[in-house]
Amino acid sequence: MTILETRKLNKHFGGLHVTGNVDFTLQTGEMHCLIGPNGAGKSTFFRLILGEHQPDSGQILFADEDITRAKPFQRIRKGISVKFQVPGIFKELSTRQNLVIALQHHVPAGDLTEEVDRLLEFLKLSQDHTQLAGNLSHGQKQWLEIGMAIALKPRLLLLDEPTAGMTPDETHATGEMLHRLNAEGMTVLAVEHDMAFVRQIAHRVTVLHLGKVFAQGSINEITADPRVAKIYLGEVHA
Amino acid sequence: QDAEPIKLGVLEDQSGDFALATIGKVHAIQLAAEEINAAGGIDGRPLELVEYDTQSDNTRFQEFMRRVLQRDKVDAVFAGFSSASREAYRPIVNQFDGLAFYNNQYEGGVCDANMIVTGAVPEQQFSTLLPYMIENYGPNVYTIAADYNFGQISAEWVRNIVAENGGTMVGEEFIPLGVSQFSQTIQNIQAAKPDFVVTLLVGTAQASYYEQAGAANLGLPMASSVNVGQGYEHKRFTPPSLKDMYATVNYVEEVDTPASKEFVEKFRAKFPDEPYINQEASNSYAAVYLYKQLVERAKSTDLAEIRKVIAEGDVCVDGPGGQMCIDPKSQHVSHTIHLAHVTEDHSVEFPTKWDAIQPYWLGEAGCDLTVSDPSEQYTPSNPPPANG
Amino acid sequence: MAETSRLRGILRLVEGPQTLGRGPKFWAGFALVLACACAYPMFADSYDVGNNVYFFNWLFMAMGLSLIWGYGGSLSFGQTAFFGIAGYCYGVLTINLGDAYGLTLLSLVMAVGFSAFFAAVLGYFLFFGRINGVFLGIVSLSVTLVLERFMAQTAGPQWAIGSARLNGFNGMGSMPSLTIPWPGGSIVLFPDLPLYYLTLALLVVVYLALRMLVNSRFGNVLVAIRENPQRAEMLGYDIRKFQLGAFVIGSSLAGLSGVLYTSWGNYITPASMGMTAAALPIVWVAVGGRGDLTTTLVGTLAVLIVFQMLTIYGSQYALIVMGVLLVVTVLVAPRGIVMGIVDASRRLFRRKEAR
Amino acid sequence: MDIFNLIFSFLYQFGDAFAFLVLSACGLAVIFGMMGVINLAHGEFIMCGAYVSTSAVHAGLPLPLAIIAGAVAAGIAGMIVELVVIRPLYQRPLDTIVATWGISMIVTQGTLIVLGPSMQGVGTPFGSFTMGGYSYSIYRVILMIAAIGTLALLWLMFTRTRFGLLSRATIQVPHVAEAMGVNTNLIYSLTFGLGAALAGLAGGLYAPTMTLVPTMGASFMVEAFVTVVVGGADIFLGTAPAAAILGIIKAALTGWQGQLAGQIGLLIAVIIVIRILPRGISGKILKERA
Amino acid sequence: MPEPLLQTSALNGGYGGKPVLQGVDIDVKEGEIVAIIGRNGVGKSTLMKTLIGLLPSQRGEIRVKGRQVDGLSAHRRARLGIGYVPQGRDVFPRMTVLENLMVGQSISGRKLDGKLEEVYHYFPILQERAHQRAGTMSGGQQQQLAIGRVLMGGPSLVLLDEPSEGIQPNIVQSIARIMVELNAKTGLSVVFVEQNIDMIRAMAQRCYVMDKGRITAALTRADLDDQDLIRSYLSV
Ligand SMILES: Nc1ncnc2c1ncn2[C@@H]1O[C@H](COP(=O)(O)OP(=O)(O)OP(=O)(O)O)[C@@H](O)[C@H]1O
Ligand SMILES: Nc1ncnc2c1ncn2[C@@H]1O[C@H](COP(=O)(O)OP(=O)(O)OP(=O)(O)O)[C@@H](O)[C@H]1O
Ligand SMILES: NC(N)=O
Ligand SMILES: [Mg+2]
Ligand SMILES: [Mg+2]
Repeated sequence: MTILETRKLNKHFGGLHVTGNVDFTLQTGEMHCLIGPNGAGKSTFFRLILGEHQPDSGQILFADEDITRAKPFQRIRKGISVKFQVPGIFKELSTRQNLVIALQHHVPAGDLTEEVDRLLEFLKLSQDHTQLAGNLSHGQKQWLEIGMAIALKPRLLLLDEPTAGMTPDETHATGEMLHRLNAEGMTVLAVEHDMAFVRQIAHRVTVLHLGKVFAQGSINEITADPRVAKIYLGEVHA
Repeated sequence: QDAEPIKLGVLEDQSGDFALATIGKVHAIQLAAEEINAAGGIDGRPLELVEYDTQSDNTRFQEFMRRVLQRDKVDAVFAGFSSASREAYRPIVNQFDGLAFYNNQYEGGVCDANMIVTGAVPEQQFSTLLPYMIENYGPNVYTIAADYNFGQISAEWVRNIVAENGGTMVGEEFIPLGVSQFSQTIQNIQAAKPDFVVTLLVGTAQASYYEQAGAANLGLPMASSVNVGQGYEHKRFTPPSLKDMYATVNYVEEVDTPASKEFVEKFRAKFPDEPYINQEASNSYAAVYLYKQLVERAKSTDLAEIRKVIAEGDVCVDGPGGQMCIDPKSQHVSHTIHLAHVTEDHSVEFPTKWDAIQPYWLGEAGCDLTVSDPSEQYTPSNPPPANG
Repeated sequence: MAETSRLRGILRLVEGPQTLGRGPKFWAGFALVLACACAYPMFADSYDVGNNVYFFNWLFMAMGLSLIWGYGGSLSFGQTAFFGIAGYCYGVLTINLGDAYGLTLLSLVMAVGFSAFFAAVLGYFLFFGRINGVFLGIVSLSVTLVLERFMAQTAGPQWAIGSARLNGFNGMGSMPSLTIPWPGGSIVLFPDLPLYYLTLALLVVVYLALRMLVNSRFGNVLVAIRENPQRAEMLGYDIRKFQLGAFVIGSSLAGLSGVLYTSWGNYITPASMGMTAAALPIVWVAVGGRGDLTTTLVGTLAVLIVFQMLTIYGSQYALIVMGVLLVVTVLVAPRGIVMGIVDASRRLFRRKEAR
Repeated sequence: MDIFNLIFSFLYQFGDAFAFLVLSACGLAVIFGMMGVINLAHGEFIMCGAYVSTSAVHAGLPLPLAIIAGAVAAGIAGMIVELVVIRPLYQRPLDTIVATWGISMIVTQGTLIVLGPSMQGVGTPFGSFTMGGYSYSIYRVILMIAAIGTLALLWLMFTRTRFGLLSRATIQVPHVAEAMGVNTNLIYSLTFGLGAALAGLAGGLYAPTMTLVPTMGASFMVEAFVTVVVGGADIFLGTAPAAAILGIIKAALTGWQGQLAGQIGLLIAVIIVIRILPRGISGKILKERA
Repeated sequence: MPEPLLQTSALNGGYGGKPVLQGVDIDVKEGEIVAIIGRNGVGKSTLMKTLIGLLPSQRGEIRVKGRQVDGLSAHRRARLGIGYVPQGRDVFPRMTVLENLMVGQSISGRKLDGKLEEVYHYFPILQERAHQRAGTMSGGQQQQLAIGRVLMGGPSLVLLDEPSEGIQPNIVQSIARIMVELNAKTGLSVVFVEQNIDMIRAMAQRCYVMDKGRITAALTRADLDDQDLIRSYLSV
């Protein structure tokens, strides 16, 4: 069963075609990574899925429902959530309050405090729970935003460079967490440049280049592809 | 002397937009009070002023009218420049049954037993001004007026009196308060080709009209009931932008009579930096003397007693501009109306004057405060109900 | 025992991360202040009582703006539009309906309702049109200035609704004050004792209700939108509805202020919607500390009182002193004057303790 | 009246409205549009320019020099205000509302106390010309030229000079600019001073045509804010077209239905334009171009 | 032994009342490339900001070329030849790519001939998009711009805060190469905060480990070849 499908998705800015006829399908329960050179259009693709940008043409289907014209918040309510590339948090609110706002959707008032504490613990932010989110370190902000995204208990989780700025250990921990969530039924689509992480989580990998699907396959197939090495990976991973 | 003082509340705008025309009113009241106290007060009681700066802000009038009446317990209040400020405080004066003097030229029509109005009103100014202008310059009239009560009601008076005198309105334009740019208006006037322009401009922004009309070489004579007498535009703008402006005033500092000269002398002695002594300063000054007479004759500051004196119909003082008498029906005041003509070099000459011009309209229209007190403001198009 | 837990339950509703002031100490202080406010008329003359009612009148608009701006992050520069609309509405209704049978109270409700309706229409236009930031400020300012300029030229007799003349710039007067029907003669609420208690009660109710609102889920979302509207939307909230909701509630409170003010002085004027009038609520709320209802309330009251005192005793220097006070407050008390004073006294207190 | 004169008169009225909008707005475009300081004392900088240039003429300076003196004086006043009051507030722009409101009160009332309720004007120079039965003020044509010249100069300054480059960088990300070796305090001060000087220039230019009173700045405020906001974030792409659009609307409505229609129409036009372009005119242009 | 280019002793710093750095001692010699590693939130960025002067040092001292710079504002320090690339890129969003580069160059006050070509050579995307507004560039493109921008000023020491973040692998490699090349060619010194082990190993000659606001270890080049050792310092 597919959870997400795009059909001939096009978006251009001025003369620049950022995505060109992208046909992409994501199976329910999959862990999928989207990789590709800087400026390939990965973040833009996410924004199209979320409704932050309107496509020039093409269609987006979520769980077989056409959501191309749906408002962003409607898409979220259908079960998509996102962690952006640049941390999007509520800077002047405490770390705790950030999570409360995400959690209050599903969690009854009585359990809210407890639930937030659990999530804080999980994100290793318990110590900083009263800290204003804007004063967290860069990595902590990333954690917080991931926490807000998973707090929504989405069916599809979009992560734009979730591990940027994390130590290898933390990256690994993030991967494990995603596996756990995946086991609970969450589909994950992540943009990453960290190949170790991609290897750790991805069932399948799609390479985007110049707005087009350039290659698709398992991580081993992709890293073995000399064309991908040339445009993207470089010598180390080739 | 330990006679209890008579307290006079003074609510005038000493800052903000209207300060230009009203600071002099406060000074005039201070001058009169000082004179009266030097001469032994009112019936032996000294006059004490309770002053507040109302900052050209209606809400301050509301706040301080309550304060002077309730807290300071003044015997009378001298208050207000703009008609809006008067309307803002009038309900409060009525509520506490106080006595307020409105010492300002205005659009007319206030029929309220708690108010005495010493300023000139349209019938006094236009019934004199317009026939003169039509006779001397021609019948085609263009009015530009501030787009609010004063301007609209005055324009209505102009319309009516022009018609009565065989003139024609070739244009009428209303300018929102605060407008300072007049290019289009100047062009409209040129298109209408009037013989003279009636300018009923209010506020400092609108006064910019004169400079701009002058710069565009409009070159038309002007007539006004409000300009020159209040905002001394002829002193503030460079000649000859106000050339051939005619204004009917009950006073300006240039009035060339012994009483006026004496007044100017006393005023300048006390306030040497006063930029100009305008009509409203003179009215405020005279109003203090009117009040003195009322209290002395009533032997009381009680409003009912004072109004009995007014009803006698002979309360008069000689103000700096001429005699002023209170009309019992409307509690407005008769005036000597001077025609001020601004010459090319912005000096003022007085081609003519009219004595004892009555504020007749309210009384004729049916306001009679000796009979009833509607506490309303009427206009020619919204007169008192026919049965009185 | 059950009592205290119920009490705690209520407290939980009005307390939370979105409001300063919590715990028994705060509420004890609150009760004390309220008691003082109730006892105040016994020690004050009727001028002071009426004057305080006048100050109270404005506080509703200030709290409403705190909700819209301080909590929701939408700077409305046009709250006076709703103030004016409700004031005129009250005037038109009561002049036509009269003051018998509690019709003035009905008029109050209808006038506030009308301003809420107008806010809903304008708010729909603004928020569903995705207008925000300075654009929102300028549009709302433009709306209030249009109303002002329009009302200013309604001097002519053609501008009347029923027997109520709008009366242009001079303003509309002679509407009756709020009147409570009472067996054996209705009570006319002149600016005196009964009006004082009524306004005070309204104030307490509105204050507590707003505290509940901002500490509810609605309030959480509202501050989230202020901090990062995109993120809030990406958490699945239709931010437009929340913004609209806050706008309508806050604007109705401006309307309530308008009605109370109109009834207080039997007068309403277009100048109440002009540029200066429009800027004042923003100044009060900002000086008080816009991010919190309590600081807004206390700060606004303080500014109103201090500025009136200055006008009374400061002669021509009043405006200068006011200006200096505003500048200094902003510079030394970034969180508003109330928190500035609280912080300063804490520091003083601590230093004394340390000695 | 023939069609040529009709067109000329409309162009003149449009130019007049355009010049007023541009000159009112330029200084605010820098201080508010660029720096994000909601400057409610904008009118007081204009008043400062008007008062100083008028005094300079009274003291014998020729008008053009006097106008420049007015601009310089306002610019210096602006730099002082920036140093003392605005500098701590860049990170909390909303608080500038209160601070500048306070400054405005201080300046207006201070001027009233020190200089009295009004100042004697200097008169409008250059006389008038006649065209198709109407006479027009020549000086107002000069105001139009000055408006266009100011726009051009500003554009050059911000796009072609090092100051412009560093100023924009500083305002966008101050801490990085600082770390790139930019003396950001100096840049802030100069930029604010420039904005104030432009306001002073407007004051100096309009001084000969207006009433000189302490509150005169108020009559520029609404037009200035409205123009800057309709223009949108990018002041160079925004201010000129905004002034042009609003100028046409205002001139047309004023000519057709009178001043009230012009005033209310201007405000309603603002509401409509912002509804259509929620990020202002330049927001629209930039989105198209990007 | 060349004099230390950059030296801190017992440096304390933080945000207002909140101390973060607790007596940091590092020294960097002319021509060195030094990495700083550590877990999230230990104070690496805080150290970088304190070095360039965006945060005041609360105690201790910082010397650049022997001169004490604690009292100097950031722009003064920058003019001593220190370049800084903040974490999270912070390009000037509403200026074009080229304008961003020009700001980087303006520090020197003079035209540095050939700099632009050099930067374009390293990061071709910047030339391609010279007139695009920087805020609309992709994340990785912005990071390249941020690095290119600092090179425009011809610094003798650059502080890089997680330069690899968000950059595609082959460009990460080339950035490391570029730095090494500049280091060899011009003697450019580099202090960089990094999590990417490949990049650390490709660039660094030495490495400091930070934890809870302190330097807890100093690793040599030889230590850096031991991946597991680095991992162990970065783990909890
Ligand atoms: N508003 C815009 N105007 C012009 N170009 C844009 C705009 N937004 C994005 N682009 C361009 O579109 C392309 C795709 O950007 P996008 O952010 O999707 O890349 P990405 O694949 O996420 O890259 P990265 O790995 O660096 O994050 C880039 O070349 C970018 O410069
Ligand atoms: N502006 C700030 N105000 C207050 N505290 C801050 C601020 N910025 C960061 N901190 C705190 O200082 C500590 C160190 O932060 P810093 O940004 O230096 O960490 P870091 O080592 O760079 O982490 P990362 O790898 O996540 O970027 C953290 O606990 C963080 O919460
Ligand atoms: N009374 C006036 N002129 O408003
Ligand atoms: Mg991206
Ligand atoms: Mg960091």
